[in-house]
Amino acid sequence: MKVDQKVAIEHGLKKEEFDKICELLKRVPNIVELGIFSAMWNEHCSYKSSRLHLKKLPTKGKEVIQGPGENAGVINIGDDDAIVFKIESHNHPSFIEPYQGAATGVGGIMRDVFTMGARPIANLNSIHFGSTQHKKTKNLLRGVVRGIGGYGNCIGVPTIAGQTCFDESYNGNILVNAMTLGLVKKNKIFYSKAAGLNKPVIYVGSKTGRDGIHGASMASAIFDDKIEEKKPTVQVGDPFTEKLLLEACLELMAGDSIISIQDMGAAGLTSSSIEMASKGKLGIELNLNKVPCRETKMTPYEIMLSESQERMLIVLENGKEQLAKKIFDKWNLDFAVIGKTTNSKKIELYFDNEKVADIPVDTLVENSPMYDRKWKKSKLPKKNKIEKDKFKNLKITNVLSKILSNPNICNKDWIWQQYDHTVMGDTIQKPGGDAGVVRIHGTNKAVAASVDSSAVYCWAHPLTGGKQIVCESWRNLVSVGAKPIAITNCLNFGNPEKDENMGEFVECVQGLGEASKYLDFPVVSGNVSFYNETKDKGIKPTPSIGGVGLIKEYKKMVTLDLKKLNNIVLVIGKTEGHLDQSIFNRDILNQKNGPPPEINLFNEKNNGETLLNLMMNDLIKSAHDVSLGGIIVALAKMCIKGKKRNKIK
Amino acid sequence: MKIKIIVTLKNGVLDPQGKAIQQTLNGMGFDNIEEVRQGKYFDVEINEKDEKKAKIKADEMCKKLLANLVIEDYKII
Amino acid sequence: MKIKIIVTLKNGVLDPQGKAIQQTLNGMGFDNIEEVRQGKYFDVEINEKDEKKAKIKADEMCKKLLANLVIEDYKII
Amino acid sequence: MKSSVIIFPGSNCDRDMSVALTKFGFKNKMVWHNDNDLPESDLVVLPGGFSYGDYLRCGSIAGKSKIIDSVVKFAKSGGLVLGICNGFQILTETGLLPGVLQQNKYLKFICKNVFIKVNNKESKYFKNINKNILELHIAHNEGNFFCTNNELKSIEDNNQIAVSYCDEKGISNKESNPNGAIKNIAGILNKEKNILGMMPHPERMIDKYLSGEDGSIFFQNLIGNLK
Ligand SMILES: Nc1ncnc2c1ncn2[C@@H]1O[C@H](COP(=O)(O)OP(=O)(O)O)[C@@H](O)[C@H]1O
Repeated sequence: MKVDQKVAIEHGLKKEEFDKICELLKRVPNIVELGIFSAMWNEHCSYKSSRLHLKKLPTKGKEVIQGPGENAGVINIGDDDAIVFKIESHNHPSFIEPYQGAATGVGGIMRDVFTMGARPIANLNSIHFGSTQHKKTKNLLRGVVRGIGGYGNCIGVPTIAGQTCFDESYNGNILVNAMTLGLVKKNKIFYSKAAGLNKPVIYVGSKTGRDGIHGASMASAIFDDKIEEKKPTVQVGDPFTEKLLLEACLELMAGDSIISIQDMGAAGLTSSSIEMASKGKLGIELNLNKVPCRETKMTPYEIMLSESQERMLIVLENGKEQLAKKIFDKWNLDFAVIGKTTNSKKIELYFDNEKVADIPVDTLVENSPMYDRKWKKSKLPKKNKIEKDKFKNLKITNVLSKILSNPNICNKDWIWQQYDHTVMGDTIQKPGGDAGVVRIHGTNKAVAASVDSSAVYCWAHPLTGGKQIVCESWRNLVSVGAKPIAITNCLNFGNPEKDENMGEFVECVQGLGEASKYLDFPVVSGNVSFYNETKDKGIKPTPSIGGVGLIKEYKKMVTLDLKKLNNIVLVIGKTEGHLDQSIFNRDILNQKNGPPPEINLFNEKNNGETLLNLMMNDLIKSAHDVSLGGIIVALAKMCIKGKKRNKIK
Repeated sequence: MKIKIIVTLKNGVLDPQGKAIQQTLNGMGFDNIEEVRQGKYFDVEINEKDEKKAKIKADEMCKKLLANLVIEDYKII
Repeated sequence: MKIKIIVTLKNGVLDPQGKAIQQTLNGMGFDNIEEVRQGKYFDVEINEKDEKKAKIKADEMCKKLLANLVIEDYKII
Repeated sequence: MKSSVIIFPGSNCDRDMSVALTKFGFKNKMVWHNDNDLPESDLVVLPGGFSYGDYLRCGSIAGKSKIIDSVVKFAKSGGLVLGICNGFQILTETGLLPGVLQQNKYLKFICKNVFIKVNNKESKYFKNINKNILELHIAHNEGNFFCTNNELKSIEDNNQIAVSYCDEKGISNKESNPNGAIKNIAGILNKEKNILGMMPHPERMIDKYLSGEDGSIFFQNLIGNLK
C-alpha cells in the first residue's frame, strides 16, 4: 500500500504531522512505519496536548521512589516495602463492549503494576454512567460491573473501594477508570529502561491476534454515528492467562535475569519496544516472524499494532533464556526470543527476511508533537442568594429521604458485593467506608486507598473543583486513620481542540497541582483520556484522583459506623452554609448554577493533621468526611452503618 | 414451536475457554484435536405455529439480546 | 474435520440463566416466549478424515470432559 | 499435624489457606497440580479460586490434573480431603462428592458474610465444635448446589449435609439462602464423612480485624480432632 497524506489522515494524523514525519525520516514512511508513527504520536501515547501542563504537577516528595514516567508510581512505606500504584482509563472500549472493555481495563492496570515487580494487593475503580433514565445506562452499568468483577475476582485481587456516579453528560460516553496497588520490596523494583547491547528481547504471555488493532487511536477518537464500524477492534480479556502471567513474571523476577520489562498495553508491541529502547538510549531489532501469532497470515503491520491482551516484553541477561523459558513453560505460556538490543538507536523490524521498518527512536518519542493548545479561562460563577422562604414548605425528613435515594448517594452494596473484596485475607476495611484498607501481609502496617472525582464541582469551576478532589481524597484517607502519602490521577476530559474543554483541563490540573503541593500529597502516576465526547457533546470535566495513605499500626484504623451510645459527635471545620452545587440545591431546589464550595488549603491540612493526631491517641471512635449531601448525609450514613440513632441539636 | 439458536464467537476473536479446553483434551491423550471454539446454544419455546414468523422473531431476539454482535455471530437452526 | 457438539441441561435441571433470559425477553416485549434453556456449543477441529472415527472420539470427549453427565446431555451433530 | 494445599493454575486462595492452616498449628506443604504424589498428609486441601479460569464448568478441568489421582486414592483410603469453594466444585466434578454447583440463582457473583448451621457433627471437621451457627464469608458465582431427587434422598439418608445456609438465629429458608442451593446446602460430606466440600471460606475469617473470627473456630476444632 502506498502511503500518502490521505492514508496518514485516515490514521488520525494531521497534515502537518505527516509532513513532519517525512521531514524527520527524510522520506515517506512505508505503511508499517506509518502505523507505528500514528500509534506513537496519537494523544493516548504521546500526551501531545497535555504534556505541557502535566509538567506543572508536583511529583516529588519524601516518600516518592518513582514518579510519573514509568509503568506506575512507587512510594516508600517503610521497612524496605514500597507500594506501586496507578489508575488508568478504559472509557472508549467500555462504551462499545462494556464487559470486555471494563475487564481488559482492569487487566491492563494490573499488568502495569506487576510489570514493576509488585504483587497486586488491591483494586479500585471509578465508574461514571449517564442518567439512570437513559436507555443505555442499565446495560452499560451491568456489563461494566460484571467485567470488573469477572477479571479482578478471577485473578484473586480484592476490590476494596470505588466510586459510581451518574450524570447525563456521560450518556454517550461512560467512564471506566481502574486502579491497582501492588506491594514490592524496594530493592526489587523493575523498570522499563533497556540496557546493554545484544541482549535478547523476549516475548511472553498470550499469542498475538488481530484484536484491538489501533485501539490506542480509538482512545483518542470522538464517537460519532460510525461507532459501529469501530467495533471489531474490541479486545477480549483472559484473566486466567493473566493470573499465570503474573505468577510466571514474579517467579522470574525473584532471580536476576531481567534487565528490563514492559507490558504490552496500548499500541502493543510498538509502544513497548520503543519505550524500552528510548529509555535505554538504545536500538531494538525484532524479527516479526518469531512473534507467536494466534491467527494465520498476520502482516507486520498487524503484528506491531495488535493490542492482544496478557503479553509482556522482556530484555533478558544473556544466557538466561533457558531458565526463563522453563518458568514460562511451567505456567503454560508462550515464550519466544524475538530480537535483540542494538546500538543503532533505531527500531528495525524484519519480516520474511526483509527489513519492513527502520525508524530512529527519537523521532517517535522526543520529537513527537507537543501542543500548546488554546484554552479559555473559566469565571467563578456568582453565588446564588439563599432564599429562605423556598425552604418553608419542605419537610426535612422528606428532603433527606429524597437525597438519600439520589443514585449518586444511595447504597452501592449491590455493586461491590459482586467484587471479591476479601481474597488475600488482609482486607480490614471493605468497600462501604471512606477508603478501603488492606494490611501489608505479615506486618502491623496497612495501606488505605480511595478514588474520588467531583465532576459537578469541576464543571462549575475547574480550578476550585481540581483542588476539591485532591482534598476529598486526603479527607477520605484521614477519615480511616491513614497518613496520606501520594496520589495517582486519571484525567477524563472532552475534546482538547476546543478551547473550553482545554480550559477545563488546564485549570483542573492547576487546581489539582496547587492542592497536592500544599498538602504534600504528590502525583506519582496518572493517565489522560481526552475526546470523551459524542456527537459534539463533551462530558463534564472528570479528573479521578486515587489517593494512597499509610496506617502504621493497623489496629488503630477508624471506620465510619457509630459504635456506642452516648458518644459525642463533633464537626471539624467550619460550616459556612454554602449550598450552591450541593445535592440539595441541584436536586431539591433545581438550581444548577453557582460556584462550588471554596477550598481553604490551610484549614484542610490543619484539620486533617489534628484528626490524625487524635486518632493516634485513640480518641476517635468513628469518622466520616462530609461530602456530597453535606452533614446530614454524613450523619445518616454513620447511623445506618452503626445501626444507631442520633440526636442533633 | 421450538427454535434452536447457536451463538459463536466471530472468527479471530480470542476464545480463552476454547483454548483451555483444547489443551486439556490434549493433556488427556486426545492428541489430534487442533482447535476448540466454544459457543452458546439456546432452545427457545415460542408460542407461534408459523415457522417463518417464529424464525423472524428469533432473529430479532438474537440481534437484541442473545448475541453480542460486537464479538459474536448467530445461527438459527 | 470439524465436529459440532451441543451440550444441554437434562430435563428437570434448573436453568437459572435460561429463566433470566426468558424474563428479559418478556420484558423486552417478546411476549410469546414460553421457555428458554441455555446450553453449550462446541466446534471441535479433529485431525481425522474418517467421520465415524471422529465421532467416536467426540463421544469419548463428551463423556470424559465436555459434559457433566449428572446434569447434562450431549449431542454430536 | 501435616497438611497439603494443592495449587492449580488459577487457584487464588492457596496462600490464604496455607496462612490459616499454619496459624492453627498445621505443618503445611504446597503441592503443584502436575506432581504425581502427595506428600505425607493428615489433611489435603483443595483451595478456592478460579482453577483454569472456571472455563467449561468450574472445577472440571482441574479435575483432570495429574495430582487428582493421588487425591482420589488418598480419599478412598480414608484420608481427610477438604475442598473450599472452587475446591468443592472440583470434588463434585471428580465424583468424590455428589451433585454439582450451578450458577447462583440471581446470576451474580456474591461476596459477603453469611450464616451457616452445622448439621452434622459426626465428621472430624465438626465433631466437638462449640458453636452451632457460624458466620463465614462466601465469594462465588457458582455455589448453587444441585442434585437429582434420588441423590438428595441418599445424601439425606446418609446424613451427608454438613452445613446449610441460615440466618443469625439458625433459620434456613429462602431469605437466608444466598445462591439458590437445594435445601440451603452450603457444604456436604461423602458417605464415609472424610471428604468435605463447602462454599464458605473459613480461611478469610481468622482474626478479629478481618470479616470475622468464626473461621478460627473451624480450624481450631479441626486440628483438635486430629490430634
Ligand atoms: N464501583 C465501585 N466499586 C467498589 N466500591 C464502590 C463502587 N462504587 C461505590 N463503592 C463503595 O461504596 C461506598 C459508597 O460510595 P460513595 O457514595 O462514593 O461514598 P461516600 O460519598 O460516602 O464517600 C464507598 O465505600 C465506595 O468504596
